[in-house]
Amino acid sequence: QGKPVTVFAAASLKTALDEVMDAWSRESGKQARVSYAGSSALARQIEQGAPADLFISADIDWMDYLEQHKLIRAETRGNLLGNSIVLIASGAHAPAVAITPGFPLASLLKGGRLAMAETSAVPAGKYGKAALESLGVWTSVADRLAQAENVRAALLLVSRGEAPYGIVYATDAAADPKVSVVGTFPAGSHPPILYPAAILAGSKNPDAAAFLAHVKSPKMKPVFEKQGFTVLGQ
Amino acid sequence: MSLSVDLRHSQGSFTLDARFESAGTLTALFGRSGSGKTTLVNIVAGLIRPNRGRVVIGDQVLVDTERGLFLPAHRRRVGYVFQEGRLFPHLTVQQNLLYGRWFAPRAGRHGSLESVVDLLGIAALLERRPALLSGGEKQRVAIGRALLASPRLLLMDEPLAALDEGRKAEILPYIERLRDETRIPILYVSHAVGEVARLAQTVVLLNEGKVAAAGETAEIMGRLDLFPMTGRAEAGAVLESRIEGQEEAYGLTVLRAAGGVLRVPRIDLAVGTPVRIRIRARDVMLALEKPVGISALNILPATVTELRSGDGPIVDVRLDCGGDALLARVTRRSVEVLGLRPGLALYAVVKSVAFDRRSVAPGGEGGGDAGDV
Amino acid sequence: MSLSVDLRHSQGSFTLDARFESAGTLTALFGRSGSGKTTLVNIVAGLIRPNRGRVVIGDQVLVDTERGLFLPAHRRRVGYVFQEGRLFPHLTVQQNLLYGRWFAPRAGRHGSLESVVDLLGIAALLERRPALLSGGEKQRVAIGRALLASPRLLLMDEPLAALDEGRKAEILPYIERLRDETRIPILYVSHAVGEVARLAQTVVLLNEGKVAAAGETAEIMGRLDLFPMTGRAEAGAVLESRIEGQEEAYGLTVLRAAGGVLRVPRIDLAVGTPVRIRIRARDVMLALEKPVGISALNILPATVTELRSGDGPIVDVRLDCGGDALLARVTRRSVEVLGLRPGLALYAVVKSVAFDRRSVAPGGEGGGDAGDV
Amino acid sequence: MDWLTLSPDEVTAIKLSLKVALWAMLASLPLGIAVAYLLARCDFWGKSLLNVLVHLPLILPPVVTGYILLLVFGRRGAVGEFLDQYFGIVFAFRWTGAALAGAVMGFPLMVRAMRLSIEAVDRRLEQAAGTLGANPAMVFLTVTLPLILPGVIAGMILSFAKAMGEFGATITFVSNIPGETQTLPTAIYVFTQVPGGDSGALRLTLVSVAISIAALLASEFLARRAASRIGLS
Amino acid sequence: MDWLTLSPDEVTAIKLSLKVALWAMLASLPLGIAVAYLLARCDFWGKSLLNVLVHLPLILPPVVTGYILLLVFGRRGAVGEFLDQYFGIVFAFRWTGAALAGAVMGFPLMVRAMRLSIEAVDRRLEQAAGTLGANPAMVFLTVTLPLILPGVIAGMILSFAKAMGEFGATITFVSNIPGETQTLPTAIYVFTQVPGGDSGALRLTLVSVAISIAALLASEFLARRAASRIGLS
Ligand SMILES: Nc1ncnc2c1ncn2[C@@H]1O[C@H](COP(=O)(O)OP(=O)(O)OP(=O)(O)O)[C@@H](O)[C@H]1O
Ligand SMILES: Nc1ncnc2c1ncn2[C@@H]1O[C@H](COP(=O)(O)OP(=O)(O)OP(=O)(O)O)[C@@H](O)[C@H]1O
Ligand SMILES: [Mg+2]
Ligand SMILES: [Mg+2]
Repeated sequence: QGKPVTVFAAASLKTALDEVMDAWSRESGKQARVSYAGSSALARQIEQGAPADLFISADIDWMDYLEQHKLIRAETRGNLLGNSIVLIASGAHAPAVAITPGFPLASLLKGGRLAMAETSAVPAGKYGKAALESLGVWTSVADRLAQAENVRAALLLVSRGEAPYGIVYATDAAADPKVSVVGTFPAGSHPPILYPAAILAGSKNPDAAAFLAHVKSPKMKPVFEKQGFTVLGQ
Repeated sequence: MSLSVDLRHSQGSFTLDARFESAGTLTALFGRSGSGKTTLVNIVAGLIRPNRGRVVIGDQVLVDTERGLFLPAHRRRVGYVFQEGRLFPHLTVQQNLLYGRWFAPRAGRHGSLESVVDLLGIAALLERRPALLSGGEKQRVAIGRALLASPRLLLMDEPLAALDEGRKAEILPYIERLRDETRIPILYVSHAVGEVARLAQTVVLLNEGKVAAAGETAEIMGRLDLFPMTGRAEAGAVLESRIEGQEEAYGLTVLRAAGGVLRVPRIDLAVGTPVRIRIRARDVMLALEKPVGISALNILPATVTELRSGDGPIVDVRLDCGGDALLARVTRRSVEVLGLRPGLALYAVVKSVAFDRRSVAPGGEGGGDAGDV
Repeated sequence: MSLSVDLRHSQGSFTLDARFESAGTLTALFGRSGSGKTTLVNIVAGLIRPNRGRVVIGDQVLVDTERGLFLPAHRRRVGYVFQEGRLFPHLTVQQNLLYGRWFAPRAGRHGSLESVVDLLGIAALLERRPALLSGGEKQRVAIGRALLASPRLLLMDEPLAALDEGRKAEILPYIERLRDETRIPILYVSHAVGEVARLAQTVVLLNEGKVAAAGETAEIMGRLDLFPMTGRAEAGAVLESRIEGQEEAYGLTVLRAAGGVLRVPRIDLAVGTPVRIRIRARDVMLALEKPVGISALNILPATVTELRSGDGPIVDVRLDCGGDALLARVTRRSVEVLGLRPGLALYAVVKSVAFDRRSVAPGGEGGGDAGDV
Repeated sequence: MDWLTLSPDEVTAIKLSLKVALWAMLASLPLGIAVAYLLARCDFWGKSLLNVLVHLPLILPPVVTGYILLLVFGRRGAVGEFLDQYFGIVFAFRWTGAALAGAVMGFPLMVRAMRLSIEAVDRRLEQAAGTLGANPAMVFLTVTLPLILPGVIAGMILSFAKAMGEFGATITFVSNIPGETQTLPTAIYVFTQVPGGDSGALRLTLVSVAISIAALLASEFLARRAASRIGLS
Repeated sequence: MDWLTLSPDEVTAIKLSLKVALWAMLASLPLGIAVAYLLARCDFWGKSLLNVLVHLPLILPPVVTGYILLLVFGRRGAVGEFLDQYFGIVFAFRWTGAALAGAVMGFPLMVRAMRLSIEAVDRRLEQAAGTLGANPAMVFLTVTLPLILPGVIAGMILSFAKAMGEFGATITFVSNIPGETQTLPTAIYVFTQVPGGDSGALRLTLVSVAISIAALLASEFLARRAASRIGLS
């Protein structure tokens, strides 16, 4: 039995990935361990020689950054999962909103704030901003934002009723009974939301590739889908 | 104003069990180190809550554990000169001095800053902080601070211990004036028998937490059996007298006591004023015949009433001097050579006289003065 | 061991400018409050670095600013009894007492814990912490701590001020023994003239930071011009004498001084031992004729050499008593009545005698003892 | 040195940070002194509870503290709703909320410093003040407070510094609204989350450090003065 | 009460947190005392710099502190490489690194508490010890140290509590590797990042609070004993 495979993964993947990992251990008898943190922190640690074998990012940018610095094995890189962003409203039974170009988001807010993850740094925020821009409503709500540290915090703001509306991942919205999804942003309104994965250049663990293959295997598809992700075929 | 104390208080293995009354305005607490003087004073000040007992000053009850009464320290208006200074380190000397003023009612203030500062010789220190003062300077500031608080009761725990004779000689008369003029009751702790005998109307002698004796200064200081506690060297008797006249030319005042006439350094008081004088046993010589051509001014006829020898060569002799008691200290050799025995008539030759104006009526009618020849 | 001090040090507006030598083993620092005594002792202890000057004890230079020499405090091996106690609050009394032991070399230890504890009467306090001690108890522990550090130099800043007469009377002989037996040099600050006169070989009189006088105790205490500083009440003269014999029956010892024979309470010393005695001016009476039938044991023929009146009714009289100087204090009235003038032959009647064994040779040959009748 | 130029948004964040930190420090001061006094001097039922409560922000991850703040002081929070309705005080998405977060996070530090100082005060001096007629409140104001000044100053600078650096609880509680709740640390955080944001993070970090150095030096100066007044040095 | 059951990973995280916090506290203690002493007592060139340095972890957002630690003590970092090569000490992605992060974050708190205590020591007692023959080192050990014990204990508990709660710097510096660097706070953080993680976060928070309460009570007990020995109470 070799050393466990060390995976650096975005924190939002925890529930699904824990299950995937358990399955792998059961099947192969090998160990894996996951360090969950923000994609940025993980990328920087990899840059500083972290003993990781596999990186699953919630953000294309950080994976690109590592690739530029030749810290991943480019040939192993692939997009693992997809996600979508949704507009949520406070309360379980909020009326649906048609998300179309120029939809009246500002007036829906009624003086309240739109909760989002940080729009220049956190992926979910960046996607949300892009979507709003392409729909032409960004300028009307730009000064009505409550930008949170991460999607979960944004969700919390809506869930607690601090903000009437928010933009979060579909995966997060599904699990909270105190919010209702009132609309999904059309896939074309923002760059595709992707979770890329790659084996790291410094990895010496022969099991890393096997683990990555396991993650990608069709058997694991339902595990991710249960959490609301779209599993991207190769 | 009278002070009445009836207390029982334990701390660690020490128990204070004190009961006394004092009608005098200055009550001296006297006793060996560790006998409970500071503890008693702290209880009167309100810093220690006694296990049980009662303290009454005048008509004000300070503590009465039975009735669950305990007046907090800040409402007792005592001026407490602590044994260890306790100056406020963050305030200047002047601010320390005036601290009590902030809280004292305007009426009832006595003593101005200037007069107290002058008396204590601390004018040059006013802007300094306590950390930069010498030991005696600190003690003087502490005395000033208590005086300027315009207290209704003054508690002084060895206030003069750190001071030189010269300074003491300046401050003692002030305390006497305070006692007589303002009639503030004073509870005064001191190891110096001289100070106690001079200042106190009432002496309370503490011994291992218990009152060994309490009463008029004259009586306590004259009791031969208390010498082990009051200290032999300063033992003496106190006589009542009246001012008979002044000998301006010599700077002397003539006093009449029951036993005869005494000459002492000038006392600035009217003829007829009652004065209390203390005569130390060690200052009294005995002569079988009336000596002549001798420098001692005071020669009183007397009769031996009691002889009491301690260990060593010394014998204390109690004399009857016109009805008053007088003490003399002589050697065993002299007792034998002179044939001293109770009933023998002889002369007491008194070299030095310490005196102290006897307060006669409440309200007082003029400054007292004191001296020691 | 000799102590040589030559210092200049300024703090705030105060300047200490002291220069003196002392050959005696006990040097008393005497002076009014704020005259710089503690400052001087602190410099000797190494707690203050003087602006400039030199302190030498025996052959060891403690400070020499010119040569840039400064021995740090912990290498001076002084035992310092501070004016304000400074006990370690986190240690028990016993731990406080033994603190200096940890650092003292085994050789050169003097005084056992038991003997010091006994002397100071603090056996019951050993397990307590200083916060629970009375003022005098603290001071006693501080004395014990300094003694048990087996110092090569003892600095005592008013060590007995907080103590009662009884306790003082027990500790004073111990200090005398220390001085004579161990021959540790002692620098002793005190306001009590009695203490100083009894203990000190050398007196240094400080006044506003300057040495007003320094020299043999006898000389300083006898100088009439220094009375304003040494304090009048305790002024007196010191005579040299030898033990002539013992009167066992009376518990007296007979001394021979230049001026005649004196009887004092028993001194446990061999016949022939030199003894120094101090006779206070206030204890001396003058008589034109030799008195008879009188309790005073000591009557010495003398001649008046100088009269000096202060303010008030008092005149200090300097006598020649077989070559030695003697002081007497009388009233102006007596001067006139007796016709006192320089040259007059008369008798000095001495009631009390304070004495003190004169150390003759280094190494000492027995315990001194002291008394006061 | 182009990267050293501050954008207008950043200038706003700096000013806001200063305001937030100052208010956090000042507003928590009276309560801090009171709590420190209670913990140092009094024995009462629930003292341990109070002690734990005070230390909680130190023990908990800041995100959790922010979450709890949101639950309690948010618009829908028990206390938040009450304060809004009766006093018109709103914390949610306001700079006041950022100040509250800073104050809460700095509170254990402030209280501890002041408590240590109070415990070191010689109570015999307070007794002396009492005998001179000062009631307990006056004793506190005229004796205790001046004597604990070094500790108070230490508590203040700790609280200020913490509020200047606080980020997790703040962003969780009041999010990150430029001009309202975007403080320096949140701005720095944002820079650290994007590739290539290092120079921006460094720039703002330098500003933050410069401000804190100034505050630190000022506090040292004040503490030194206070200490010399007490005669400690 | 199913949600209260701890998973094996969580038990590991708890044990690790305890180990990390204890080591953070103990290892920084000697340096903390030394720095506190320097700051309280000595005047030297660069004192202000040292002071700022000590306070830096308080001022900077933890993420920045963590990043700096990563740059300095990481495998590729200047100091990290040196320590690895010559002493075989590795911080990067080890529990030792988590302890280092905790120690650094708690250092300003520890130093401040001890410094306050040192400043309150009556130096005349130290002088007295000097005259009794104790050299400066012995004076410190036998007089100063016992007298500042309450401050030392306060500094220790602050450091411990901070290390127990530290998350930002830790996760940035040594990541969040189960069994190696996953401490309680990082585990809590991850729970807050996923849907349905609240009960897990609450569970671990309760554990964290319980541990810190125990530590706090122990420290109070010790401080009380120390204070009563000094005669302060
Ligand atoms: N640190 C200081 N800074 C400035 N002045 C000081 C300092 N310490 C003492 N003084 C002053 O120096 C003078 C001498 O002080 P010192 O303590 O030596 O007096 P002292 O002779 O011991 O008096 P006492 O008998 O009252 O103890 C005093 O006037 C005092 O006010
Ligand atoms: N807090 C305390 N706890 C226990 N015992 C104490 C406490 N304070 C004082 N004592 C003891 O009580 C006794 C009386 O102390 P107190 O201070 O009243 O004595 P004192 O008469 O003032 O003595 P001194 O003349 O030495 O100041 C002493 O034996 C002392 O050791
Ligand atoms: Mg006392
Ligand atoms: Mg002095």
